[in-house]
Amino acid sequence: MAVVFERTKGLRPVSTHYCPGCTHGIIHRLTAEALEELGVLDRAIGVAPVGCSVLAYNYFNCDMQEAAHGRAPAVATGIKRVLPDKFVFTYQGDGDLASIGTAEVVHAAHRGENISIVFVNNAIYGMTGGQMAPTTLAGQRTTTSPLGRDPLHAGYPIRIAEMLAMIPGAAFIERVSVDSPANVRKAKKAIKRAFEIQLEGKGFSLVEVLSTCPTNWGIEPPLALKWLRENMIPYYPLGNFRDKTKEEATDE
Amino acid sequence: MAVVFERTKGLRPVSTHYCPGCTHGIIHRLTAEALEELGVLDRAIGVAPVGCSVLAYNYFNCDMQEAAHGRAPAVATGIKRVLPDKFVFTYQGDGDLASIGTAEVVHAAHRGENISIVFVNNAIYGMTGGQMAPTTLAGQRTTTSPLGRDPLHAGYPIRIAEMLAMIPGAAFIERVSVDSPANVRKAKKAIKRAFEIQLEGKGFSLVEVLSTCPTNWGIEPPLALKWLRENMIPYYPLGNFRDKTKEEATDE
Amino acid sequence: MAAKGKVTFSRDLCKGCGLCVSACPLKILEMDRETINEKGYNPAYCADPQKCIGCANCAMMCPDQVITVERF
Amino acid sequence: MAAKGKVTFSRDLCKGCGLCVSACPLKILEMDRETINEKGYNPAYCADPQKCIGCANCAMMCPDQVITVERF
Amino acid sequence: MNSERTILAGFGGQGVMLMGQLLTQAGMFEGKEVSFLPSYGPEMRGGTANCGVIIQTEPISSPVVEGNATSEIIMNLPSLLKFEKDLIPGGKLLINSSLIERKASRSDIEVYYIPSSDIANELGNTRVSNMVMLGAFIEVTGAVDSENVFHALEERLGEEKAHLMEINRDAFERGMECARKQRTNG
Amino acid sequence: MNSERTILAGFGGQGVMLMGQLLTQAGMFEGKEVSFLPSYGPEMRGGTANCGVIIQTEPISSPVVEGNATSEIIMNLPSLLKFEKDLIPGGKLLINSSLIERKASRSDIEVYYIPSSDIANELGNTRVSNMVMLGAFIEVTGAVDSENVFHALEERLGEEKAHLMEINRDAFERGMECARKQRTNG
Amino acid sequence: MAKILMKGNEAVGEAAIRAGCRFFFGYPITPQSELPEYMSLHLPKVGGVYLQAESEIAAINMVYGAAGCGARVMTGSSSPGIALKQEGISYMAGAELPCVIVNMMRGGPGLGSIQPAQSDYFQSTRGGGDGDYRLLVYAPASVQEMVDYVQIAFDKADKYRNPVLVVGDGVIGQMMEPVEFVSKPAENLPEKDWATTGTGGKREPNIINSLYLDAEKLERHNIHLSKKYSYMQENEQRWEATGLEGAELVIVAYGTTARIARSAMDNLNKKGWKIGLLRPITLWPFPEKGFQLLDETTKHLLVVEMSMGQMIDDVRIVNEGKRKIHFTGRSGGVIPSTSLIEEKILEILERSE
Amino acid sequence: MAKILMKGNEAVGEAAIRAGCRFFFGYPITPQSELPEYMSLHLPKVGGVYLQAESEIAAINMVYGAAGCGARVMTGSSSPGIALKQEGISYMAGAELPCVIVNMMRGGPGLGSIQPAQSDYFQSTRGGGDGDYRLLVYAPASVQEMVDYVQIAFDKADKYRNPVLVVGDGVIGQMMEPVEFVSKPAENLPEKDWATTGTGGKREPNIINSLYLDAEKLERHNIHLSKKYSYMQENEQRWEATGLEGAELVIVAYGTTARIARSAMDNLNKKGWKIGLLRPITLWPFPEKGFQLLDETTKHLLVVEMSMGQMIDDVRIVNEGKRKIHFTGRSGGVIPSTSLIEEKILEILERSE
Ligand SMILES: Cc1ncc(C[n+]2csc(CCOP(=O)(O)OP(=O)(O)O)c2C)c(N)n1
Ligand SMILES: Cc1ncc(C[n+]2csc(CCOP(=O)(O)OP(=O)(O)O)c2C)c(N)n1
Ligand code: SF4
Ligand code: SF4
Ligand code: SF4
Ligand code: SF4
Ligand code: SF4
Ligand code: SF4
Ligand SMILES: [Mg+2]
Ligand SMILES: [Mg+2]
Repeated sequence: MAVVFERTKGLRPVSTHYCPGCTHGIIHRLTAEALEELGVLDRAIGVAPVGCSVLAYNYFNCDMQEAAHGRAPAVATGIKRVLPDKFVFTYQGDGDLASIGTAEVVHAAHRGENISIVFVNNAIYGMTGGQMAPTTLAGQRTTTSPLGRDPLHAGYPIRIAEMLAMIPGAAFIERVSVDSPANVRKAKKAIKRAFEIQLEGKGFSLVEVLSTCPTNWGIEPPLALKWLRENMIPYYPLGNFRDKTKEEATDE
Repeated sequence: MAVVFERTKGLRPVSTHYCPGCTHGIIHRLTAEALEELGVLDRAIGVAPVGCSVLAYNYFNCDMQEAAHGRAPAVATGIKRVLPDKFVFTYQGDGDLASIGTAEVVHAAHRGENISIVFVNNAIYGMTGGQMAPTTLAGQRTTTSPLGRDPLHAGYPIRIAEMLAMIPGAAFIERVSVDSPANVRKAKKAIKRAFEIQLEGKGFSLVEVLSTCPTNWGIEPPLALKWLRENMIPYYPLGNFRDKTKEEATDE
Repeated sequence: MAAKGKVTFSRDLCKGCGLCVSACPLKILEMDRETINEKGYNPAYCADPQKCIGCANCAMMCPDQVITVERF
Repeated sequence: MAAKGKVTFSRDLCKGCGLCVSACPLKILEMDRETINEKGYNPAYCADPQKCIGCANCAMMCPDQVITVERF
Repeated sequence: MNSERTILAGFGGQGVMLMGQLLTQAGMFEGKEVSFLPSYGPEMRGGTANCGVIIQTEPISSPVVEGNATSEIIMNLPSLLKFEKDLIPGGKLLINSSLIERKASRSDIEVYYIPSSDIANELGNTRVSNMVMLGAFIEVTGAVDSENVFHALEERLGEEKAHLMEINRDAFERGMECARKQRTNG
Repeated sequence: MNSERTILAGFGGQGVMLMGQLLTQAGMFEGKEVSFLPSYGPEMRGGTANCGVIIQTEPISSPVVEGNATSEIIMNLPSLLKFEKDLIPGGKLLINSSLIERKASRSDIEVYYIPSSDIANELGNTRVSNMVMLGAFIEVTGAVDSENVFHALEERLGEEKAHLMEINRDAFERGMECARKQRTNG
Repeated sequence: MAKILMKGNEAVGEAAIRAGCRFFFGYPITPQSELPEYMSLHLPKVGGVYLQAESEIAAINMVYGAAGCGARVMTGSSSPGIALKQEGISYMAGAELPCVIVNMMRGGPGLGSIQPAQSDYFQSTRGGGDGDYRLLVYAPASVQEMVDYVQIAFDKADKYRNPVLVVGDGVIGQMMEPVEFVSKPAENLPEKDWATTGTGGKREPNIINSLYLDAEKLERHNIHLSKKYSYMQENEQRWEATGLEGAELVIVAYGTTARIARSAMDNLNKKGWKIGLLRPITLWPFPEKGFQLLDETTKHLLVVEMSMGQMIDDVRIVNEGKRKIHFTGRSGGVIPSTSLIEEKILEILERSE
Repeated sequence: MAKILMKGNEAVGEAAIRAGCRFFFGYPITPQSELPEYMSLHLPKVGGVYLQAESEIAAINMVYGAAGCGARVMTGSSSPGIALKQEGISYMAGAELPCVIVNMMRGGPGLGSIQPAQSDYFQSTRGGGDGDYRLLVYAPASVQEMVDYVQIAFDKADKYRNPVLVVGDGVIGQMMEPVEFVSKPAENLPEKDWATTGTGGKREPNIINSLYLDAEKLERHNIHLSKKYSYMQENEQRWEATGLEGAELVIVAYGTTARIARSAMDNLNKKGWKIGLLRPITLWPFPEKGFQLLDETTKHLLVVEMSMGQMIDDVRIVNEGKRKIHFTGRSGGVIPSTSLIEEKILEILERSE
């Protein structure tokens, strides 16, 4: 009899504060497993954002810094420039990364900063009680788009992966989802690949993970996965948007 | 005998503070001509940046606001939301727009804000004495890249037009140059088209104009044009990157 | 038919979200409506352990690392 | 040959940058090294007005709106 | 000075905030000075919710009910453990005994055990268990007039949900009744 | 207290800042208290550049030379108009007469007209006109020893540009000579 | 008008709308998010615009643009969010643009906590923007006062062409109290002929700006601003004084803390002590005049804050060494209890007996 | 070591490098750009890193990350740029991260001018970040002092685990003076065992953080910080006093202004007046102890600033009504002249005669 699945050592043995069924938990696990499997836990320094995952510093089993809202990529830059041999990653929500922190993530990519980012897009501001995010879908109701997001007023949701892929410094950009076991497995692969890119010294890597917020969407967890599948994936197509290592391979 | 070229009424009858041969002057003229020709001078509200063109409020012959460094798109948003029937534009440098103001321009585009932006890319921070900009070319010497920009350290220069074109809310994005009379004429056309997009209520429009900084490049004005042509244009290809009106036309 | 897999739940960690339940291809997981765990939730459990194929889909979807999966 | 165009310089606005000079397809513009204008620069001028074709290339490149161009 | 200072506490979803607001609003209808202060801390994610309500004739200075509560409505065990100490001697403690097996530990207070979830269940809607508690509360404190609570509820439900008035009223009265009995017995 | 407070002003590109720095550095070599304060305002874009240098035996309090200059080196007309008033009575004014036709308007000061651009031209390099002025300045003020100026310049030029020493020395000496003559004449 | 039971944050929104505010640019943050939420629902109903900015920085700069067009405009946030607005606020003060900014303070420094606090007193009264500028700062102590001062704030902002800050804390933002919206006749306000609304071909261009490359000009501008601030100091001080006569000790506290202090005072006075309360309503200008009313009998001032003590500075300034100054408070989001204050007072008075 | 003639901004850079600073994150702004420029050329030579951030906000957050790893790290800017750093500074104070921040002040408010000023006194001493926190603030008055205090600043930052601010102005940033780099033996500094450098599998994870969701915990943290600040107040006050004995009037001025005031003082004292000068070197903690040395003869304090008067507040606080306080200064980038100060002094003294 073989254990085919058990709790990763990449997470501390504590229970998280996340709401029941919130896929932040899954994404934490994938991130932690990647750290563990790549053997970098003891030289990893993670950066937690401001958002529901603000307490990530209590969960990942490695050194952690808690950054100001949106500034995780800048903080990670500071860390990486001081300790280029350590493994540095940020874990950020869509309010954090795609709204207030836009300049910081764009310029970390622009500098080809050799860090990795796990970007959790749940189309809402979870922590503050469900306000509209730049990634909130057209028509989606939130506490600051009470009648549903009106693209004529607030624009069409921003596609971060596509945008960052246009920046010369970005080495690896992929969008994944955690709505099904199969997609979770793919997500894990992408995160691990992104981390390897850093270990290979190739530069900036980011994985956008489509995620749920059952609480603020007001949808039961299993249905929230369905909602993600049916509403988010069509607008936010899954796939790789940039992989410099492959481009280089083709170049040869 | 017909006057084929005279000073536009879009500019106040004053001499600018720009260095001799600085193409900011040309771009001012094109912008002002477009305002005049479209007949919007009396209902235009412009936003000046922080950069060499900070004093643009003294030059354009219309109401003007001077914004904090990088925040012109946010200021323009405030204006446009209050006065949707007025014509609102910003005039920004590459330090202003592509560095500190990244989040503001990305989100103005994201919201499909119905404003127009003239983005002057001279690959350097002119006003503060020639420091590196995110758009500074690889190998280019500046006062903060004294040995030439090293992409391994500071990344490859960012291509703003290409990046913004990926944002769903952006309606019109084009890159032009003012290194020759022919290109100046094309630049004028693009700026005018961008302004028309706003007048048609189509949303966010931006024209990136490749420009010189003879003073901080340390190159005589005519040679600066040549330098632009030979070094900037290959990296920053000219052309239209997005025109929603055409996409819509094709959609039909 | 002998079980090919085995799932174990750290029941007190369970938040009763039901994601494992809907992920199990054999529909053998259920919420235990009788029990309230330390955290105040009805925890999930395996209602028909014999059928488990050890595919780990349940564990893959559990946000709280409640489930350990073994395969024979 | 009669001139087809005419260029007029607001000389005191000129900053002596020379962009017009290099833009003129007929190479008829020059810097006036003899004169220093109000701003302290050698202004540009047309050394051979008869040849001007009124193409306005010079004006197109002048950053300081120094030049007015007429065509016959 | 006539002052009712109440702590209401329970799980999120038990209607604790609504209870507090109805009470406050009813007090306002009666021309009294009122305040309602909800907790909004991070513990809310953990699922607990509580608020403090003050109803009195004099202007309210501090809106914080802490250590000087005259009454409490307690809907779950963690809240009992947390807030029992905040009652003044002689204060009134109403416990949802359907969910809380434990008894009050103090002897210097008046305690009422209201099986509100069970009563609500009997009425066919577990969600009205808060109204059962509120009825009981009004019965023992007389903080405000029942009719004003109903009035507040009516406003709150609006026309769309007006049909829910009846079951809420029933729940409220069952709560009153239950408390009345304990009072007579006790 | 022996104190030389000098304003140096002209167009950008005339080497005004370099003059000021050489002077300051020479003063430092002599163990004196020195300070060099450049203007960096927006007028620099307009092409003017100026700085204030203090060389004295006592510690320097205010590094600002304004209204109390003991000497001035003026390289263009706008600077003459702007700074003439800042000289103390008896102060020394050195004017680059190649570029400035106008005469000084004050009679309570010592004025020297040095055709420095012309002299530099004669020497074959218009760029050394600042050294001509500096030579004249040292001649009339004796603010520092010439050798220390050369020493400062040497450091500044480094090995790469060491070949430029000679022409600079020549320019300096021509400046001294020119001033010496005016002194004798005047 | 009948009273309505409203949450502080929402009442602020309603008051703003009634004061003619039609534009709100904000970014969510606890404990003030109900303000943008309220605005997002209600502004469109009156033809106004709620826009969620990408950040607090963008929000304050949108406010700048809107105010420059002459609109009544507002933004709100909580402590770290207000920190991000400092540059923009300084620009607005420099360009003399009116607006109302709300800060529902929470515990700091840094990310701190989301619980109520008053530790942005320095930030409110001395700012973190650059240069010589001042904000008019109101610190209401109840939901009703919030409503009243938000309305006043808009008028004062327009009157002085200056940003006005209204500070509350988590308690005031989250609590519900009955409020009445009394529409006061607006002050006689100057026309906004400086606004950029398009020349219409009828006037010279208007320019909104805070840059003065010529130092002498900037100095003249600073002197102009400074005169305005002096005028405000003379005319806009507000405070509430209770029981000053014969008081042995006077509590100095504002906002929520003043209410708790009031309870403590009442309790002690009932026991025969002589305690007074001086509640600054304007934090800037600090109500120096209120302190001139202090009785000779008053030997002690007790400053109470939900912070480690910041207002003490201003009390020391106006006190000029006359009375003994004491401090008590709680910080980090903990609300001081009446008993804390009572004990502190007794300690002071009993020790000095 | 021989003296070198250096520009203030560059001397700051060199001093930092000699103090072991190996990381600089900055963003250009006049009049301090020569600092990042110097760093961009010289840091790589000693194995350090200069990185131009996309903004002042990014810069201070990079500093946060680097400081969290235990590095000696610096950033610099000028007035509006420092305004943008306020949130980050508050985070660093909250997370107890050492760093050195340089502000070469220019005229404000808003974009203001690029000329020298001292109108960020409030910003420096009271900050614009949220919460109860303090910075140690040095205000050197010469290029040499800049060098000395930048070195001290790094030590103090490490000692207290707190950001240290060094303020100059356009004059100090741009002027050249001879400097000497004397390497002082570093203070006995605590090990940075809290830094996030990777656990190496040898210890529990380290966490750099300013969030305390539990208000009581945040309060304990605030009390801890507050004790540190009190200790600093007790031990870190620095000032320079000249001619206090028998002085009728004492000038209070710092930085460049103090030097000009010194000239004015010398001029008047030569004429037989009795003027003293008290120059705060630490703006926070404000040198209260220096004021205790004032002579009984001193009836007047004259505060001189390149601002409309901000330090007055602190002088009023320490003065406690004992002496008459006066003010003069210039603002917006204008440098006060010695004659302005002399005239003001004569006006005060002659009027009071
Ligand atoms: C400067 C600042 N602005 C705003 C906030 C309030 N805030 C906390 S989390 C958050 C957004 C969180 O949304 P997201 O990043 O999408 O993360 P999620 O909670 O959805 O995982 C906001 C706006 C803050 N703490 N600091
Ligand atoms: C907040 C802030 N940071 C920095 C500056 C200094 N600054 C003024 S202009 C400028 C950059 C200008 O470069 P760019 O936008 O490319 O315009 P250019 O001068 O090249 O036209 C900077 C960094 C400032 N004024 N405010
Ligand atoms: S609020 Fe949403 S994102 Fe946050 S923990 Fe709950 S479900 Fe997850
Ligand atoms: S510094 Fe450069 S960009 Fe600025 S005016 Fe001069 S040439 Fe133009
Ligand atoms: S391992 Fe597979 S079969 Fe077994 S319980 Fe889990 S999901 Fe079902
Ligand atoms: S997925 Fe995990 S937390 Fe959710 S019900 Fe199943 S075991 Fe419990
Ligand atoms: S109009 Fe054409 S031909 Fe005439 S001067 Fe100008 S560029 Fe030359
Ligand atoms: S382009 Fe214009 S400014 Fe330049 S030399 Fe010609 S006329 Fe003069
Ligand atoms: Mg989110
Ligand atoms: Mg530029």
